[in-house]
Amino acid sequence: MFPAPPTFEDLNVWAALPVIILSLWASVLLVADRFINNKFYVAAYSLLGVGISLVIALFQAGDLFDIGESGTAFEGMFMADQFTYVVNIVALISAAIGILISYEYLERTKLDRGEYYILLMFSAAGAMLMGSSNNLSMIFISLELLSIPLYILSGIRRPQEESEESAMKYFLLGAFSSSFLVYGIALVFGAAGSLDLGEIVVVAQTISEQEATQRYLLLIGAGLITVGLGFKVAAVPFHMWTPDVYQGAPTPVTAYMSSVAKVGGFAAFLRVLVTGLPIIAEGGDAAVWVDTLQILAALTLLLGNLVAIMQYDLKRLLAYSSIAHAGYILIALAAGGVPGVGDSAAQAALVYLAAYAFTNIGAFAVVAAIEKDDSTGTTMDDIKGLAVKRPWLAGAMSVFMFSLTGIPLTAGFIGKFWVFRAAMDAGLEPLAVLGVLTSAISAFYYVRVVWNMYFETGDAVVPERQQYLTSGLVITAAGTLILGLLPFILENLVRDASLAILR
Amino acid sequence: MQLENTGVSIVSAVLFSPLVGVLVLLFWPRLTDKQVRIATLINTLVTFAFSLLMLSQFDSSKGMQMEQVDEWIAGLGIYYHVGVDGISIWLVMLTTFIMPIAVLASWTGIEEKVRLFHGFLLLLEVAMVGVFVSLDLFLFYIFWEVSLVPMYFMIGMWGSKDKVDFFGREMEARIYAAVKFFLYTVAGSILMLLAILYVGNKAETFDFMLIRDLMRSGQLVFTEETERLLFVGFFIAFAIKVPVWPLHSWLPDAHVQAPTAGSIILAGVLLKLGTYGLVRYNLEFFPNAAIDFAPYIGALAVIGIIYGAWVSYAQTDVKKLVAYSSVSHLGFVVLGIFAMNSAGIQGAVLQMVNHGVSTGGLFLLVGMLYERRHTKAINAFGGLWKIMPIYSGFALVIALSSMGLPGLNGFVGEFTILVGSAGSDTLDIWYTVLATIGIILAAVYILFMFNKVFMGPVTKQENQELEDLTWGGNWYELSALVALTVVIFVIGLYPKPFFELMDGAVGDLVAQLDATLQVAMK
Amino acid sequence: MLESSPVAIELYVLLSAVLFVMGTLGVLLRRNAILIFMSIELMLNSANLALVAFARQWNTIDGHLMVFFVITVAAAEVAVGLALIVAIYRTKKSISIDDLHKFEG
Amino acid sequence: MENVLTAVPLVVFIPLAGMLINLFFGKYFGEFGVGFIGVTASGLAFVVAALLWAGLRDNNFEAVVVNPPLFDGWISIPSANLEIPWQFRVDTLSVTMMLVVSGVGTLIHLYAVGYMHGDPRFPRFFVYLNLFLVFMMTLVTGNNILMMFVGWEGVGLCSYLLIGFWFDKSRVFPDGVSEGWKNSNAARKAMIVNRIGDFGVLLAIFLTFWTFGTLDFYKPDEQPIGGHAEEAEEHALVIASTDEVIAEEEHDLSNMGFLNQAQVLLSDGEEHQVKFGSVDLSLKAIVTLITLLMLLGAAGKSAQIPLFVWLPDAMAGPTPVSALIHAATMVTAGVYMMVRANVLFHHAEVSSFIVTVIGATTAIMAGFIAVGQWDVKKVLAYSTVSQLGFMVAAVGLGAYAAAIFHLVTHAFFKALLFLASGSIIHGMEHGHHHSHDSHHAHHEEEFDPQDMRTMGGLRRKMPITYWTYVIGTFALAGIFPFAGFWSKDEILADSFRVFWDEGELKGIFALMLLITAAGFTAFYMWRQVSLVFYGEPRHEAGEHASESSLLMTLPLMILAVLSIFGGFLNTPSDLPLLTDLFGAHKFTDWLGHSVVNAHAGEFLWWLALGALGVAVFAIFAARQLYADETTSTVRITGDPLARNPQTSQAFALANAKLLWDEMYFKYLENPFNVASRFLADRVDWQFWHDFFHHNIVYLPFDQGAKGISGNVDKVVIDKGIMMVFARGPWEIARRVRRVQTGFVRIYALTILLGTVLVMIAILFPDIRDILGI
Repeated sequence: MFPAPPTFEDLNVWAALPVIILSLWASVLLVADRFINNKFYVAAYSLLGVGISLVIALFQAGDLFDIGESGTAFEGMFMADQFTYVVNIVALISAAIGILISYEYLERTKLDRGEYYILLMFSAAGAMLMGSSNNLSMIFISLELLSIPLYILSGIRRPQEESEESAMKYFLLGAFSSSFLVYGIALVFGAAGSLDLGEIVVVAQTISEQEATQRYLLLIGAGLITVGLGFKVAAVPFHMWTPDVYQGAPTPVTAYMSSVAKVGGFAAFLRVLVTGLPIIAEGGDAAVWVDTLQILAALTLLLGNLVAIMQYDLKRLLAYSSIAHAGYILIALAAGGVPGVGDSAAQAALVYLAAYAFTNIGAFAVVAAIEKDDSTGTTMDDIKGLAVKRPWLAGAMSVFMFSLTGIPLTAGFIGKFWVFRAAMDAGLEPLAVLGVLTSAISAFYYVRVVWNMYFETGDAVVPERQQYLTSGLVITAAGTLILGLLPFILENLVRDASLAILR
Repeated sequence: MQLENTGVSIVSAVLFSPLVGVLVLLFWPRLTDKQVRIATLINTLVTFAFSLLMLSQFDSSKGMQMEQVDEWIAGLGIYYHVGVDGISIWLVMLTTFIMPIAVLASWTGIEEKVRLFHGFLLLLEVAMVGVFVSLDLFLFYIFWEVSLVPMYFMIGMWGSKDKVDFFGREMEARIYAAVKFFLYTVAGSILMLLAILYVGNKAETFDFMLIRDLMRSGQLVFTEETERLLFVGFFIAFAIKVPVWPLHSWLPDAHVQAPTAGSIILAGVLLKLGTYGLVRYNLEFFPNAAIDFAPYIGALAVIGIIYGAWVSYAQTDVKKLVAYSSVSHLGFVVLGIFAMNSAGIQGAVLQMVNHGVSTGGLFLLVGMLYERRHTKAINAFGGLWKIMPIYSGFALVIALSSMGLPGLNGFVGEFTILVGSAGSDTLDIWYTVLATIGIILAAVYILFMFNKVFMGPVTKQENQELEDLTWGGNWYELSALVALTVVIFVIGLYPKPFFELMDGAVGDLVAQLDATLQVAMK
Repeated sequence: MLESSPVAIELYVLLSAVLFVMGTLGVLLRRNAILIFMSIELMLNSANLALVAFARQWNTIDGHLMVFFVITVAAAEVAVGLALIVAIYRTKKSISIDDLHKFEG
Repeated sequence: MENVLTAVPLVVFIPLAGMLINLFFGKYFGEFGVGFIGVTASGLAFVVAALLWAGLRDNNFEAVVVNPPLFDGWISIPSANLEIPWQFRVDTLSVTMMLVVSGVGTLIHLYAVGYMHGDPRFPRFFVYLNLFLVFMMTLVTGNNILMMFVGWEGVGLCSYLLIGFWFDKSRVFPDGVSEGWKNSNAARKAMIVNRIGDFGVLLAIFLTFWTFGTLDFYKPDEQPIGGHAEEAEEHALVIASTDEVIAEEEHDLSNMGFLNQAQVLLSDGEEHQVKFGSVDLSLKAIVTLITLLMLLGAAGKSAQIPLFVWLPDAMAGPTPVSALIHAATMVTAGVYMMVRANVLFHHAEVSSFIVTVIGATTAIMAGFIAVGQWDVKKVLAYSTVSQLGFMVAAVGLGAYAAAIFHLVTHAFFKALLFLASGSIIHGMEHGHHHSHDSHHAHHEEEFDPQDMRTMGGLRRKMPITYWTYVIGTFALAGIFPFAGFWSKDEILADSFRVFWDEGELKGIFALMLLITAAGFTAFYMWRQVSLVFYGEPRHEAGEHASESSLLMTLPLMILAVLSIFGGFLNTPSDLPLLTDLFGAHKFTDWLGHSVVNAHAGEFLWWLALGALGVAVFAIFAARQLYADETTSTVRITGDPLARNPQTSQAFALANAKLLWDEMYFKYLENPFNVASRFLADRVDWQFWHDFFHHNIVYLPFDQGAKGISGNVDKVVIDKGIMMVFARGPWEIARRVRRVQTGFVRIYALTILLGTVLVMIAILFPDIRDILGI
């Protein structure tokens, strides 16, 4: 009844090497942490582990490892293609920068515990796995692997009320939404009889109008999965947790979370919807969920950008901004349901995610740099006159703000360009127009940040320069500019990323 | 379609030579303010020298030339593609010429954060030259947007110290102006981004030359409706930048609040990005829509000519007066462009240069006065000619050039534009008649300003001690004015080479437009 | 009669749906964090029920496997959740989620 | 001799060199050096002009077009067929103008050296004067209408600069305006009014270009068609016949200047249709339009109704300027232009009629106003306007040669009169200073050296000035045999001819008005002579006045000689003795080589005698009214005309200049200013800038954002702009929150609602069609 035990070659372990190394490294460190008193070394070892993993991921992405034609591992559970590699790279870079910007912050707020880094690594592994899942059960497990450490990290600053509260909210709502996801998975399983995306897609594409029950199961399942993943990526109307959690969590955690949760969430989103569930609508040739996602994208764009305008706290502002940016990636996702556009949409989403990861972590890192030890000092007033006190910090922040606005020569522009292009390709012009309009609106609040830093004078005290955080900032700022100046780097990277079944 | 990579072109040297200065200013450990100024001046002069070299190599018998192509984002058909033709070369020359003047204009005016300011100046130069030389829509858009950022900072950080009453709340006027400038221009350019994306997707490349070939060969055709929408997408972005009446509301704020160098560059070059775009993209890509819209845009231009002149006459602030005069002058340029014949377009291109020189000069003059007197109110002056004869002499020449006195540069441009519009197939003769009234009005407001400031007896005690220009005392001001004046005379008396160089490019464009027009008229 | 005829798959799914809705309502109506958490467990288990039922229908082990994972993950969540509840109780002396409203806007 | 003719650019470049030298080095030279350079530059230009005259004669009077060195073109757009070169034209008309400009100019330069003595900006004055010569020469030598326009505007600029030369005078007039501002505003007024005229010239240029495809008067290698040097010798009226001759020949229009094209096309008797752009008119209509627009330009430059108002104000400039620019040369540019375009005017009957009416009306109106003036220069200014009206009317009557002839003689005697009046003013000022020095405290009142009421009795103090002034007066009044007699008579004779021979109404209209104007001329001139020179001095200044230096009186004497004999340039035929002595129609024949429609008028002895009678009568009337005893009391009692109840109203009207300025202010300037302020403050700023862009664009955006975000951050609200409006949504949000009990559950509820939304969207894709989105 069971086939012969698989060989190493069958398992194709090499393809999953980065995530395996990362998880193992984290597990070892979990134990070793007990014996390391100076938590600096835990941070350093974590960074090393992430670094090793990243190097391997880069080699894989550059086609330097021969990993076989099929590109699957672990008997089809694990998808090892260019998409996976790019997600790996982005997640790992986020993790590395997350570690860099955390150390001093944790130190000065008396939070320097070893498990912080370990949890961070585990959640990165979760995000990586989400990008490579080829099976709904994998999606669920990796999602939880991503989320649970993040719940803990948000509350790591106990007994501070804000931190605890944000962790609690995040946890309860996260669990609530994963139950939607699980139920959706169950229904899809009920309709397709398999959890493997490759088998689901066959059903999804061949299902006819007559098989009403199955069809409805599939549709409702897809809808519930959308809800579950929509929560993770903070799509409106599943976004309510975002501002509270982002504001309450320690800033480096927010920085890391804002990036890695989106990377993982959208990677899974793309895998599930574009690869697994391109259900064709009646009488059309695009997937049914295109319209649904269009609605979500439109809501997300509008709400995120409009509400962000009125924010006074920078963390909260960036939280709404991250909601808004989810909207732009949702545009790409929606475009992914249109035949022939799936691949370019996925590429656009990847480019956007990469650009966003650098920019957003950088922006939060600046906030972390100016935050005081009692976790105040992150308001608009506190950055007034920053250009005089800390010119380089202000300069970096301006770069991030311009990138988030989508001004050319920054990564943000490249991401938006790709996304709008995909939308145009897919015939979603109204959505592209909305995206462009809302990015003009976004200029309002991003520019206000720059304005406060450069044009206003303020007397807020800014913490001392922090060495590792600065290096993290340099990397993110450089990344933002380099990706903006030399977009072909990204283009080369994502060119072979291919997900689409609809051609 | 693919383009072959080429070697490095002199155009790239012009484009990126200010970047050297940016890097130096960023990373050189210790520089005094004076060294910063000198380094920037040298850098801009070197750039100007490069552009002169480029001019000397220009072959008026060829169209687009000195092109450089490098593959950039191959998957999307995006290239690093730069080059110049008879239209863009003059605007590049204008930019590289205005920049040293802007540096000289801020020689003593800028005393805070000198290094940053000059860094922004040089960055702005890269962006502006980039807009003129880029032959790829993607590249163009990048430079277009980048040009915003330094100007935003220049206005916001080094702008005037005025306060405005902003609906009950006191506010720094420069900040309001900076933000307004930024938002208006961004709002315009996003529509253009959509249009660019659409065209690029349709053509499967973003390269200007390839798209142009596709369109001319009929391989890329838009429906009437689409073409109009795309035209509007591009037009609004450009119109805000120009600014075409009634989108000019940001201009008085930005001009008045900007530091002198900022005003010079804004008036001198930045506004031309819009008019250049109209010629390069709107006319080239969407001739049918352009013909359809020409009467309406021409009407806006004419209204702008008269309205701008009329409104500037009532101003009490010298700088605001000059700012509104730009609305009027740029109205002529737009009128010339949408006359859609050779005379109109060549006049428009030359007038872009002229306006850059003369209005840039006026802002320079106002800036000098402001530095000496710390006011821009017209009433604060009077009789300066007696106190500062040399300064006033230059002011006279530049004011007359702005007024369009024959023999000076402004006239050549305005005349050619009006000749074009008078015989235009797209614009009625009445447009020309009304626009010519604008020439009368130009005399009215310019002479009003000149009389109030420079003539009459000296009544204010503060004005008695104002310092005139001398080589020993303020060589930087004098040399900037001399340079401007020389150009004013050269273009005014001998514009032939200017027209000669652009004749090929414009002739080519007009031939296309004429063909479209012939079809449209049938 | 009823006893001997096979139970239709629809009934399992119906039951699981009812349970899922009840869990959802629990989350919406209860204030006590632990009870909310229990409601979430109910939702997860309703999904488990559906999974098992479908696995049986399709005669594959995928569904069963998934159930195991769901149970495991739920356990992990319980660990984290309880820890958080305890921590909150220590600072606030309350586990009513309506007391969590430090943020606004 | 052709190589002499190629020297024509020198007439521009020599004054230019003089101007540049004085501009850059004038401050090192001192008055003598500056004056020397200025006068020399002008004098050399005259020499060149004289050489050109000789050269042209040797060249059989054939026009030559010369390209300047260095500038091988100006505006040149091959793809638009727009080719406008810098080219100098030497023909009889341009050489005439050059001679007048540089000849009179040199004398005035010389005079100015004396007049401007001691002025702190002495060098600059000569810079401006030389610059004026540069532009005036460009105007008259340009071979295309645009180059003429360069000079046209350039002289306007110099006029502006020179009127406002004393912009800094701080003397305050009784109406509270300082003299400096008056001068500056007069300068501005001149420039702006001229610009209104330029509007016409520019439009005429555009029409010309699109109609004829070129702006060249004539191409370099062609001669005017219809030039009838031979016919002119027969003193016959041959215009009608030349048309037929022209029509018979074959012409290549594409290689012709626009004047020849017009000549050919308009003479062939066929209808030609002109089509360009949106214009579709007959050639006749276009030519009428062009000429009317030219008339508008000429009205500006040559001070005709309705644009003459700047010229009286322009007297604010130093007197040599008034003489050179505002009497002898610049103001005649309009007449020059119309004569240059005589081909067009000749074929545009409607325009010619309007030109005649405008010219004649201007002549009489200005003559009337001059009667009521007190300012010695204002009288002369209105006199100039009046005489320019004569010239313009002559153009309208087709008497182009007569117009230019009058232009030349007028240049002589009007320059003379102005310079003499300058001498008077100089003398008065000198006397004022003299008396001022002796008694200090007495002179609180401001002294106006130009007010004729303060003069009187200067005949003995300034004999040379007196005698030259009287000569000038006779010349202007048209007393035989002074210059004005001949030139004015030719115009009058022509108007009669037009009426009698051609039966045109404009002829008799012009004749009536012009004769009356001539009467006015004689009257106000003698009134002036009486007030200034006769009687007793009415002011201490007059008592202390003394004759000006030789530097100033020498030009007066030379000009007086020219005013006496200038008329013999164009002696009519068939006169006893004079014709034998001076030849017949010399000037008309000479001019006929370039002005194709020039023709010699008949000498009507009865008309000449009549006009002379009118002039003499007017002089005697003035002599009677302003007798010595009256003159001596005029300062206290006012003008005799004002005292006489029959004429007092007319005098008041003349004194008030017929209220032209006031009307312009009320109906044009003031509305313009008010509208301007309204546009700028209300429309552009308050409505468009503040209201629209703030309230309509910015605030709703702001409010919308606030409404969505529900509870706006307190800090922002407190600082915020629209507290009141933002409170509303905030309160609602708070109330909503009070009903709900907890946030987390709201969040969960939202998620549930979102799920429902997603379900609806995914299960019922048709819903979009139903909702219509």
